[in-house]
Amino acid sequence: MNHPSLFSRRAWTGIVAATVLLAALPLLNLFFADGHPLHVPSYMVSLIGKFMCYALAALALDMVWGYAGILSLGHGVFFALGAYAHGMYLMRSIGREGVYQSDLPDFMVFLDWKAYPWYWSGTDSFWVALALVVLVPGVLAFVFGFFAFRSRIKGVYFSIITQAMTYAFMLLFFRNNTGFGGNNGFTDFKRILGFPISAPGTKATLYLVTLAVLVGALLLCRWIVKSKLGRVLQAVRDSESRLMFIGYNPLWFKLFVWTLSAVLCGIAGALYVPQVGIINPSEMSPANSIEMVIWAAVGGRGTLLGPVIGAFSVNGLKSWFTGAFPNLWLFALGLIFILVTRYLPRGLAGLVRKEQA
Amino acid sequence: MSSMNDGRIALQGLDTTHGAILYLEEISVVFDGFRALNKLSLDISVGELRCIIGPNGAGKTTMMDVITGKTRPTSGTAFFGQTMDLSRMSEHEIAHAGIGRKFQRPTVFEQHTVFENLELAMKMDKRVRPTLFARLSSEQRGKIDEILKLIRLNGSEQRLAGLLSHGQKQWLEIGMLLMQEPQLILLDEPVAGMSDAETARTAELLNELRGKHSIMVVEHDMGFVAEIAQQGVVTVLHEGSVLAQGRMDEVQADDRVIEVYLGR
Amino acid sequence: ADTIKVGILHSLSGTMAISETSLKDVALMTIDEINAKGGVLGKKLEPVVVDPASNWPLFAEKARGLIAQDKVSVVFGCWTSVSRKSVLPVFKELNSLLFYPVQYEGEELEKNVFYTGAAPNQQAIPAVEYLMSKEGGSAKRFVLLGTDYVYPRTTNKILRAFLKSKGVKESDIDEVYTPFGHSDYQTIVANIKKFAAGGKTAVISTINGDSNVPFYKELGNAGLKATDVPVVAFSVGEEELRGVDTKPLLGHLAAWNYFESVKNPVNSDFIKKWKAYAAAKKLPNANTVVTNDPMEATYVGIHMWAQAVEKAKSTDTDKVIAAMGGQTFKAPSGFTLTMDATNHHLHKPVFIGEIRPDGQFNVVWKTPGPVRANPWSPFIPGNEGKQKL
Amino acid sequence: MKKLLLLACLLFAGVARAAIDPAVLAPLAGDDPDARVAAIANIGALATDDATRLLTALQNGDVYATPEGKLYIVADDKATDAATGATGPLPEGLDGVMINNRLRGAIEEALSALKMFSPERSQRLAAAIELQKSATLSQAPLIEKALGKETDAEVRDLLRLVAATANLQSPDAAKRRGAVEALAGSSNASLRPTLQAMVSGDADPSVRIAATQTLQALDSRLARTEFIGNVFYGISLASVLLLAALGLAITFGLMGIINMAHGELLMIGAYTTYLCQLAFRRWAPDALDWYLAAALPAAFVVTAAVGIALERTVIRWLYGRPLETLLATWGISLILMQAVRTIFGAQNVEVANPSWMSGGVTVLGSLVLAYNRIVIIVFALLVVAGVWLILNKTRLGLFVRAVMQNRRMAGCVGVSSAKIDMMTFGLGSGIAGLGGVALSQLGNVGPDLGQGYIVDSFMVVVLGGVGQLAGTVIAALGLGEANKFLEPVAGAVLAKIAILIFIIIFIQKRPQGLFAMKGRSAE
Amino acid sequence: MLQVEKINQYYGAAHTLRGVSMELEKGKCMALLGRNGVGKTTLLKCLMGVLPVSAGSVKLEGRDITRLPPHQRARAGIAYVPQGREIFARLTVEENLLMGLATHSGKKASTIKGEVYELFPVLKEMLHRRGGDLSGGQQQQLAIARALLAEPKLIILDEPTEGIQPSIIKDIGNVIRLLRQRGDMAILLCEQYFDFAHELADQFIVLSRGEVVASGQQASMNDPEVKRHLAV
Ligand SMILES: Nc1ncnc2c1ncn2[C@@H]1O[C@H](COP(=O)(O)OP(=O)(O)OP(=O)(O)O)[C@@H](O)[C@H]1O
Ligand SMILES: Nc1ncnc2c1ncn2[C@@H]1O[C@H](COP(=O)(O)OP(=O)(O)OP(=O)(O)O)[C@@H](O)[C@H]1O
Ligand SMILES: NC(N)=O
Ligand SMILES: [Mg+2]
Ligand SMILES: [Mg+2]
Repeated sequence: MNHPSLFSRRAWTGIVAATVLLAALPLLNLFFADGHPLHVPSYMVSLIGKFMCYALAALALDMVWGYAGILSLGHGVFFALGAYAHGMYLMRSIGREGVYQSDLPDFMVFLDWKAYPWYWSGTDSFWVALALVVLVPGVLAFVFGFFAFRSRIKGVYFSIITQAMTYAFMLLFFRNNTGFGGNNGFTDFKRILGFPISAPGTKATLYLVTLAVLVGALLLCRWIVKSKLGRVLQAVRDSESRLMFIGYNPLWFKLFVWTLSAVLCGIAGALYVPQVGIINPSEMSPANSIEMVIWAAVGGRGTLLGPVIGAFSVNGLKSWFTGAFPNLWLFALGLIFILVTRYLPRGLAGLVRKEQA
Repeated sequence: MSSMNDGRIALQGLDTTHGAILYLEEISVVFDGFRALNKLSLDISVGELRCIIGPNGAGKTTMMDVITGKTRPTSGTAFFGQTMDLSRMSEHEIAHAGIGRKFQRPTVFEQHTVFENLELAMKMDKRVRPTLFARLSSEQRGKIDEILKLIRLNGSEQRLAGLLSHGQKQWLEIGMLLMQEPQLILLDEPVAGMSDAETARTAELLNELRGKHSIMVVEHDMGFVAEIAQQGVVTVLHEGSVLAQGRMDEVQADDRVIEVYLGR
Repeated sequence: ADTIKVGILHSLSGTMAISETSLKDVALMTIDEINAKGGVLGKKLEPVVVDPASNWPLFAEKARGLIAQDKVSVVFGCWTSVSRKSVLPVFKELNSLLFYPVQYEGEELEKNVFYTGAAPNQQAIPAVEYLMSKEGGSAKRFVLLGTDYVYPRTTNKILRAFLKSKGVKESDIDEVYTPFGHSDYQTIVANIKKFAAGGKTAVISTINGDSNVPFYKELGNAGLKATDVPVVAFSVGEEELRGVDTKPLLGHLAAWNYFESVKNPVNSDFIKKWKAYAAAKKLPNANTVVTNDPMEATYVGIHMWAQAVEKAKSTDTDKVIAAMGGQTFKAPSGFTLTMDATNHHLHKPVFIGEIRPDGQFNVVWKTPGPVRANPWSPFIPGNEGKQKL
Repeated sequence: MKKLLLLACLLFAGVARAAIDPAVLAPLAGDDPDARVAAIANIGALATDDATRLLTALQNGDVYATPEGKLYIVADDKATDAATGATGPLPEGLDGVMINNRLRGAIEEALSALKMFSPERSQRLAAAIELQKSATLSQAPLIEKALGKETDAEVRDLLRLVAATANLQSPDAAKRRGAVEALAGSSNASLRPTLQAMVSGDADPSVRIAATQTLQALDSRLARTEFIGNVFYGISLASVLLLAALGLAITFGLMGIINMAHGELLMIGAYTTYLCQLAFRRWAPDALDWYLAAALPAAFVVTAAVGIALERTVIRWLYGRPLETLLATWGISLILMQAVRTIFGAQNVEVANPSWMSGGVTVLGSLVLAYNRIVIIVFALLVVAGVWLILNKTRLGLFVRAVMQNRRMAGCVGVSSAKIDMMTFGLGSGIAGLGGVALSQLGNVGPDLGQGYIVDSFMVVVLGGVGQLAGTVIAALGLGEANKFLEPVAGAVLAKIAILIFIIIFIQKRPQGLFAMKGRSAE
Repeated sequence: MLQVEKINQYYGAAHTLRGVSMELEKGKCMALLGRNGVGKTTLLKCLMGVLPVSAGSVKLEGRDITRLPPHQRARAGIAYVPQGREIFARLTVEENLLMGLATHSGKKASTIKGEVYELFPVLKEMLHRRGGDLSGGQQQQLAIARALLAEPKLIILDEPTEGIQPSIIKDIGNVIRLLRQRGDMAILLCEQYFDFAHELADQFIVLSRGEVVASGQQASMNDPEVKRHLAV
């Protein structure tokens, strides 16, 4: 119950098989021409690349929600900040190919800015951007978490202030003057590390990197959850005050997992931008963060594979339904959510486990 | 944020040079105008086993809340040893300094197994990094096994603690307390809900611990109190302050105690 | 294949469904109409409808799906600028065609896009000129009120420059933004009232989406009449007014390139077809459907595309682009519109209408004929000489 | 000049003539804008009942022209010849006489001058208010005359201010000073530019001094008005937040259901209002103004029924798993929204304020308090009082609270928790429905209505302290006022951001919300 | 009054009650004894309907109530003092007492009889304090008072003396005696405090690992055979 039997031998086989299969997709796309029975359409590849980013975000969320019982309704902000951090680099590597043929991104030219504002400095370096991907969400989460956890804000009160945070960031980023492209955000990227961003090879590489990060994150999270720290986290979830009376300071445990989760989410965002090609403030809308929670819940919170499965299935269904039943898909999706809660209290992962039992 | 000694191994430097481990001086706790504790003064010597009795609502649990940092006193001071001001420390710091507590209503980690409950309570460096890398040594494992036997939950170590019966939870909590190896043990009604036989065993256990730890016990079971108090001091609280203090037989004969507590 | 697939990329759910749903329906109607006349190149058009759900990354995903999976020859879609920006790279990468039917801020020209809505000089500038004229009330002070995003911000930047060129002082211009979905306009209306005390004032509203209704309701409540402080809106048309009690709004204005109320045979025909279509397809509230500018732009766009395909004798993107230049179409607005080969925008007439109690518009001013678009506004420095692809 | 002419005519006009000279009318049907404006002035100058009737008809869009340029007033399928007054059937080829804002302005001006001598007090009052905006020196004699005749004190006070306004332009310094002094009690903001010009530029120093004083008085009065305005706007916003949040305070605050479909319950309430309005339009058009009286119970019943259905089918399986309710109710919310979209279309539907709720009352000279806002504030108070009474003064309320705290034990003392759950959720939903009725009077009624309120509602409930009705009220009030005092300074966007940050910081100080549960019972 | 026949109960795979039967008459008090964790609370919960039984039947005054939900059993005349008190933490003491009257109607439902205050004077003092703020013993008193107010036909007490001061335990004993003497109520008393149970009970049953291993009249309670089942 406590220990995810998910990582049983069977689960391991499943993970390895899924990884191999996922890794094969872009290669099949590259090496077999359109029309060949083994060809995988690039549309499919980019779709799954996107889902993997969502899965990483859901996994990150599950670490705080499923294990430490901290429900965040604002993880979208970490995702988006990671994406924006990477996006700054991508914007700068457009160079003079923008419509205004300036060194500055088009939206800055348009605002009559003559130079990059200070908070853009260094972002022309990929490595600086990479550091920001980790640091920006990490520092924000750390500071926010420190004060919130120190004040012993819990439960819905915490959830609501995370929602307030992401909402505030969304409004802030919507403003043109904030310097991140306002409502349009960043888009129309041309290249990454010198490689054209829409070239099949680049895409395949991004895809494989994402896969590697996802699998790596999964292993890291598993290791944490299985450690004694994992048990302390669950004790935080169940009875925080009791934990204090045996000598643990929940503050640092919560802060650790919260910050880690934010960083993972930021990395997910960073991987997401080049593959999807746009980042804009609506990623920080409260509804987007709630959707992340939904992925984790559908998959089964408190399990590691669950959220990954959840992110894939919810988004997969959404992609499929919005194309196949443009007028009815919300009924179908809504119904699925209701049925999952009603009949699969442990989410899809619970289904898998039930079969195993 | 006095986070400097978060989760560290118990401070070696507990200063008990004057022979007492706990001093409460003129502690008052006021809830919306109601005085739960009223200038309560009390001290416990090193190695003493002190029984506290008193009517329902006398303030016994509130006093323990003050000692463990759960409730901040409205006025007065509480010292652990000569130097540690409990009113300035947070719950986990106090726990870490060496005060362990069993609550009046059994509180265990219901979603964890019995084994994990004991493992979590075990005395060790309780900061984040050590916890992340912690592995049970065979010695530690042995210690847990020993306690499991003592509290008669061996065989149940993989059960979720939430599924235990009331009495079993009581024992588990005592087990957790022992894993913590605190210098001062606070027991709030340890035998409530225990059968007579279990009560006797608990008394035995406490008599064994006597001298190794300082212990404060709150109970309403007079037989049990007599059993463990032996010739030691029993304190009677009433309306938030000490009503009487003395040997068990003295206290039991005290008219005021009979009036407010024991009944005629 | 024996059909030609065309993609329709409009949000049917989420916040933009309010505006975009009817564009999807008009597109389907137009496709039916073309099919009824035998289709294009002898083949029937097959619409592929998807729902990007007002979610901008989903727009990009769906665009890619339409082009790469469904292999559509052209996509009609998008409303907000950000959704357009999000799909642009996809259309460029896969070299496909997008027809964009909504008035927008300009500052863009893409080979793969045809813009059938208005550029700022086809809507915003004429409207302000009208307000400054004697007939329009000789406004001296201006409140630029918008939703906080790129279209209003850009439009207002252009208008500010324009007003300055007309000698309006900075202190006579007030620029105010509200977040998306803002619903409490008490303070803003009170401030407009205060500002208006300083001289003849007009409000130029680029409020988009759900905020319009509360804004107009508040105007009505505060008793700000069009004769005192006229409001001209660029994103409020017949469709939006369906949700408002228009009686208190009498005389407030909107600028568009088409109004349902313009009288000409093409328009009567268009309206009749639309009403019949709505009734036949049992669209919700079929008895009260209206037409509006983006619907007309969609209609025109699809027809022009069909003509261009016929001319090119192929659906090949580059050939169709070549054939699009100079296409003309007799539009419901009563004018023959021409697609500019150099900037992919339509030459369009501009109308200014006052709101009538029945939710329609009285045309009070119009250009003598279609106006060429300046997607790169000359009022923005550095844009000179950028009007071509 | 034209105005002067008009006024002169008014002053000296003899008995009204029976009809209007076609020559005066002719330009109206034409398309020379200046000529049309002149024509209106001329018609106004006639100062006859016919002129008033024609101008009013023109204003209402009831005047039509034949292709030859003859004008008819059309009412009830009858056409009255504007020139002769003869009534007959509709002639062929009638086309509406188009008016625009400029013309409308001219008509209003002409009419208000006419109304100054109307026997109706309300008409004269309206005219005086209207003239305050635009009085010019040339109108002074006319105003003086009206003032002389005026019997009503309020209108006379107003007219004095109007006269003074007109006299500000007087070439006579003494008159100017008198006017400035007379205006010391005015709250008319549009006087500011004139006064400012006088402060710096008037030839006469004593006028300059007087103008300075008057300007100061005016400014301080305006500042006070603005302050009171902000307070009112804040209360009004608070009442909206409160009505939006109150249902949630029950379903979430009391029952612990993270009810993401709360917004959709508001929406259903609003759509019920719409349907009531339609029904009245169709079957009881005369009573249309009272459709809200039917909408309130209807909305309550409909949303409560929807709520009960949801509770019975979905939510009742989720007690004790509060976090899962988020997922299920999110699904419900998607379904409800799409259902409404399918039935009513994606577009907004029109819900009009009843006429008694449109417009507002002017206080302190220039502050308009909208009737619909006032009604909603009162309504919010009533609903809060009702909910409070139910929860705290009835046995049902006691059972509700008991069940929510300890469902199992409530069963053991004989309370059917299933029934109470159902009723409580129904009550919360029904209250959301009432909220929806109120919201329909202020904003959109569309499938997305609820989405706009859900975040705010949760913030209000949580900020107040979950399960604390009083907290919800205070939180709504606090957020409303904070918003309305920040907005003029920071703008709507930054104000909203500031509020969100404020919430985050506030919760640090009060981690259990405004009305935190204290003591052991909180655990 | 109460007839329990061969009830079985499982927690998942664990068989907690194994064919427990018992019978209790009006005006009698039955003591339920047994070591920790043998299933006493489980049995009482089954009688109250909080836990479902998988087999067997429960009858109250001849009426089969095996499948009734708790609230209907309460209305049928059972009152319950659970182990762990379960008072309504955020209701005031007075409101908690009113909840005891939930099965009544009319005026009776809103009048708290003064007797309970005589028995538990502290409750009168703390009428407006929230239940959750009371001390452990005070809460226990409140829980008993709440059950008594219901004027049940059968009262189930799960370790009612837990955490209560000696003088009040005596008072509670007196009340139980009084109720027994009045003869209109059956009392099922689960108690670890042997002497207390011995004093009050007319009859007893002893559970061990979910089974009835001994039962009889008060007189035989002190038999070594019985005591053996209670020893560790
Ligand atoms: N948060 C609070 N608010 C109000 N009164 C409180 C609060 N906490 C405790 N009290 C009161 O303080 C008094 C002391 O309570 P405490 O729990 O310390 O008693 P106790 O001696 O432990 O009693 P018992 O033997 O019944 O456990 C009681 O009367 C209780 O009602
Ligand atoms: N929810 C549960 N799921 C599984 N097992 C349970 C559950 N509740 C209790 N048990 C187990 O059932 C057995 C009987 O428990 P019960 O609470 O009835 O004991 P009891 O006789 O009342 O003990 P005590 O005297 O300690 O109160 C115990 O072994 C306990 O661990
Ligand atoms: N282009 C627009 N109206 O967003
Ligand atoms: Mg106590
Ligand atoms: Mg028990």
